Amino acid sequence: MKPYVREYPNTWWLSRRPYFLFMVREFTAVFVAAYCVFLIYFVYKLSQGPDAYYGVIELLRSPLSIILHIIAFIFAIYHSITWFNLTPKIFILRFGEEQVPPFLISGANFIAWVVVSAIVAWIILVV
Amino acid sequence: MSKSSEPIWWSLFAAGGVVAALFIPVLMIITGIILPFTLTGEEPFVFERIHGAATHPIIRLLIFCIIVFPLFHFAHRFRSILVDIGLLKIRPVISVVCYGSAIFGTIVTAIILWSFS
Amino acid sequence: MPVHDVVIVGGGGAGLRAAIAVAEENPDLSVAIVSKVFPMRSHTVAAEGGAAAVIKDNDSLEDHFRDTISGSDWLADQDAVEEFVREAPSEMIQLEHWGCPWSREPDGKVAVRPFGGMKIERTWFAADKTGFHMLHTLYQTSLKYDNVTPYDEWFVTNILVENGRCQGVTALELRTGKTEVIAAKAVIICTGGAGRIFPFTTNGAIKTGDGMALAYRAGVGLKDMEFVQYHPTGLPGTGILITEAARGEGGILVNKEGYRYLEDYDLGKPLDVTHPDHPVKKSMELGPRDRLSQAFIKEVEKGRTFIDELGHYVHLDVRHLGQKKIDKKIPFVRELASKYAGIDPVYHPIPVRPVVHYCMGGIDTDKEGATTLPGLFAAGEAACVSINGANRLGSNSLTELLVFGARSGRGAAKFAIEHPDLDMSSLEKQALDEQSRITKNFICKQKGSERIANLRQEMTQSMESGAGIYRSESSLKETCNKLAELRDRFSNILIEDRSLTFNTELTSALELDFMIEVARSLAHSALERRESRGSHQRTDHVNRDDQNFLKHSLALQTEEGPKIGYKEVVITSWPPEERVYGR
Amino acid sequence: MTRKTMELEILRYRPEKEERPTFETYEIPFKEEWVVLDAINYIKDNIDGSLSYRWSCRMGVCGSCGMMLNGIPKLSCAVFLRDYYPDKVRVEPLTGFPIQRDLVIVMDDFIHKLKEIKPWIIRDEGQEQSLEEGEYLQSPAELAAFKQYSMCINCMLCYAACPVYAIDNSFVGPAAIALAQRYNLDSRDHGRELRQDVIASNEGVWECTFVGECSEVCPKDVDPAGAIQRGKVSGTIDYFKDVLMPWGG
Repeated sequence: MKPYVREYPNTWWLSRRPYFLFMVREFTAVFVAAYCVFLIYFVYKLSQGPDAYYGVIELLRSPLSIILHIIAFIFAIYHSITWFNLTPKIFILRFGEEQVPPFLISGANFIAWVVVSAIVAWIILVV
Repeated sequence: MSKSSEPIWWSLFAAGGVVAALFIPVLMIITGIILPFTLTGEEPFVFERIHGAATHPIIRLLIFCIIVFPLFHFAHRFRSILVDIGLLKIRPVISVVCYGSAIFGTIVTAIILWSFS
Repeated sequence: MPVHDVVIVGGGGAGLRAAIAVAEENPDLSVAIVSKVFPMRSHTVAAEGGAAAVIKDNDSLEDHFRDTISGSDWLADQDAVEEFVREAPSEMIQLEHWGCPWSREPDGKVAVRPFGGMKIERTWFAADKTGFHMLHTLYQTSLKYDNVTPYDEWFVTNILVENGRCQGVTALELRTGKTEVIAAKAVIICTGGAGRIFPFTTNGAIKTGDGMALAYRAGVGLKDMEFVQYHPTGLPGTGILITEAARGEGGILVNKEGYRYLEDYDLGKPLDVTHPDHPVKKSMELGPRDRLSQAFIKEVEKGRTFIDELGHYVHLDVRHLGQKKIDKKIPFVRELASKYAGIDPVYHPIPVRPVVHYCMGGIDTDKEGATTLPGLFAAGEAACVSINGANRLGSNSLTELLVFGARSGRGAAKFAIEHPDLDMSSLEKQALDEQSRITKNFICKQKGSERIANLRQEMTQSMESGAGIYRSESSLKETCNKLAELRDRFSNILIEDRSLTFNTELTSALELDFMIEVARSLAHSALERRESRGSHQRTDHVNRDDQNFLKHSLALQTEEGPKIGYKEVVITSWPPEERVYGR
Repeated sequence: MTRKTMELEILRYRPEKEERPTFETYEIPFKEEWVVLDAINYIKDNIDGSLSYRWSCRMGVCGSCGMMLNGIPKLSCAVFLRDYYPDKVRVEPLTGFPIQRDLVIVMDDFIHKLKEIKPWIIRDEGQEQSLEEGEYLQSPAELAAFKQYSMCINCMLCYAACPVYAIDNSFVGPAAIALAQRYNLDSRDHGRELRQDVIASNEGVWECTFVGECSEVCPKDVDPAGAIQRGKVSGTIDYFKDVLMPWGG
């Protein structure tokens, strides 16, 4: 007798919270990419001289820009957190029989994140 | 089974994930909050300063990396999102479109940065 | 009709080891493993503590021999035990070479631990999932051989005999419901034990004595069936096994008064758990399983056990080992106790009681696994060689299935090569008969009013009450009568499922049929053995009687029920003595 | 005292009788100490003898009784009714596999994949030690390097939790890849390169999108998701070694 093959709904990612959170995680890439496209535009305008540059700066001051930034930022943060939390799955360090606890590895990532962010901010805003 | 080209795409994806995780949030804060609300004054964002910095080759290389790797990160993830929501049958097309746009973005970025003046 | 050189019934440790032995013996031979479950589901998977083999310098084959013989209460065949202990180390090393993740010493050598009834520690272990690792190693290794054909989820219903020799089996393919002949020049039965004939057992649902019943019906005797091992430490209610390794590592048994009651039963004097010599081998908690289980019943009679809605129990206390050692050496004990008894052994003692664990008896075979039916072999718990006698030593069974699995594989391979001809047309006819028997008696059975579950429950209750740890003439007679009654009522069972696809009501019925058969041979053998020896304790005959009963019982099937005969025990070097522990 | 009861809603499929599976609801007594499997056994023994499912050891080690309980893959012998009471429990066969009958899935694909990844020790030519030479030495640290991946009981819960496998059955899948890693990381094994044919193929580790649920549902903490990601890293290293040093490094 022929076995029954169930259909797997395209909405599977709505069926359970972990699946939904996975999809959100994957979707963060869209916001990150959109921001990168903006960066391309930014650099292009920068290369066009002061007038073009200040036009972008004006744009950045618009409420719409600020709102979009905030939304994108939330997703970007979600990306960073999930990314760092998953690294211990990939990098397993062992000393003899003992495995370095995962939280130390993700912890190191989070510290690196803070440091990099501070340096970037310092270079752009201060130096 | 055929030799897979996936390692190329996956390593670009992984590099993009790292770059995005480390650099993007702080940049978003700067362009999305600090700049519009002038929290650190107007001075850091005057044209001459930013433009001057961007002419430096190392800074330009850095900008290139910050833009390009996350594009591949996006391409990789978006490809699987489309498969996940039911487009498995046209996966080859999806791959071409996703990675193609990342490559296109890379070329555009390279041209802009190369000819930066 | 598929034809193989060797057909192995059962894909547990013994079956897989036999299959590999055949495959390696001669790559031109085709081997089939016919199993009612996927091989990695076989109950070898649940063995926890370890497997015994001499490997350390402080140990010797002689010690392993002597521990096994005294453990068996002198009922084991000494020639078989000699070969067993001699081949055990190389079989275990072979398994190591195949990748079994044995626990190790710091220098990289295999580690060993003490077990009950052992003078010297010699139990190899893979934490406390030894059976699991052995089974998966064997299964995965068996995949390497292209001449091994799996018949996964095929239920063997009959052994085919033509011309006075075994020529194959009929088997029901569960997914199609078709009964087919699998022709074979030799057949090896490796279907494990029959713990499920008892209500309270560590055994999985699949351990219904199928192979024993198949051989029995084909005219082969079942040997020493009255000897059933109760493991002293199962979880109340579920019967889930808490490995002897818990005691091997230093766990202690205490009654409700907090007293280490084993010292009252001639098992030695307890040492404090902090004493460097604790646990003392062959003493107290490391006494043999039969004596520990019997001591429990005596404690119940004295009213010194705990009792709750799941019945009587005592405490197995491992707290003094500390979390680190528990997690390293017996992590599965912690997992099982936490999940199924709701207590964490790091902080609380584990409630335990004796539970049916192992059939020492089984299909009568010689040292090569051959039965009295030419072409039919058996190994593992389904067989009785015998090396276990009246009480199996903990951690000998995993080794046994390797040693005798391999030997029966080689024996069957040899037999198959020497007997290449098969009566194909007669086999074809037998297949049709078997198909129509199953269709008529089960799948298309009309009427019938007895529920399978009810018959099964009555059987298991009767076995527990009449043929449990302590037995007597009257209790056994009652059980024998009950089983005869169940035999009759079985023909009136109710089958509702008419499907040919994965019909588990059908397989339950077939299993019950087998179980009743095995239970009857057991009860009758026990009735006839009017002495107490090892795990067989008669309240009406409390002493060992070497004069009359230093022999193997042998149950043969007849129209009127089991007929019990006897067979000499082979004694080579160590005549019977008193069995001494802790002194 | 009134007897407590609860309901199980079980997906039934009787291929000879019906085109598609349907749910049937059974009322069962609630017992504090019962696992879900006990309740299903109760149904088979007392209500409907035709209900089909696999089970054996009922102690979480044989791997037979995996089912979807309220949409999550679990070993039915390892989950207590009390975790759901008084709510109804929905019982279905494992997702991602064809249904043979009732709660019984077709496992052929997995068995095939298991063999494909060569889950046995492979040694280089001439490296095989004889039995007389004794065991291969392996330090506790070397054992610990692969031990976790050797704990898989082939219960298939990870496959049932994996959307990638459900969408595209060609994916080698979590348990098989973890098992390949188990042998790759064993100090006694030299077969990694042979296994890479399957593991590093398009149907191997690269299919995985790292949903991570395989590791969440694993009853033995095998962490197949981790095994797969590590496979991606080592596969990438292999690839670039190959490209940069085609003469072999």
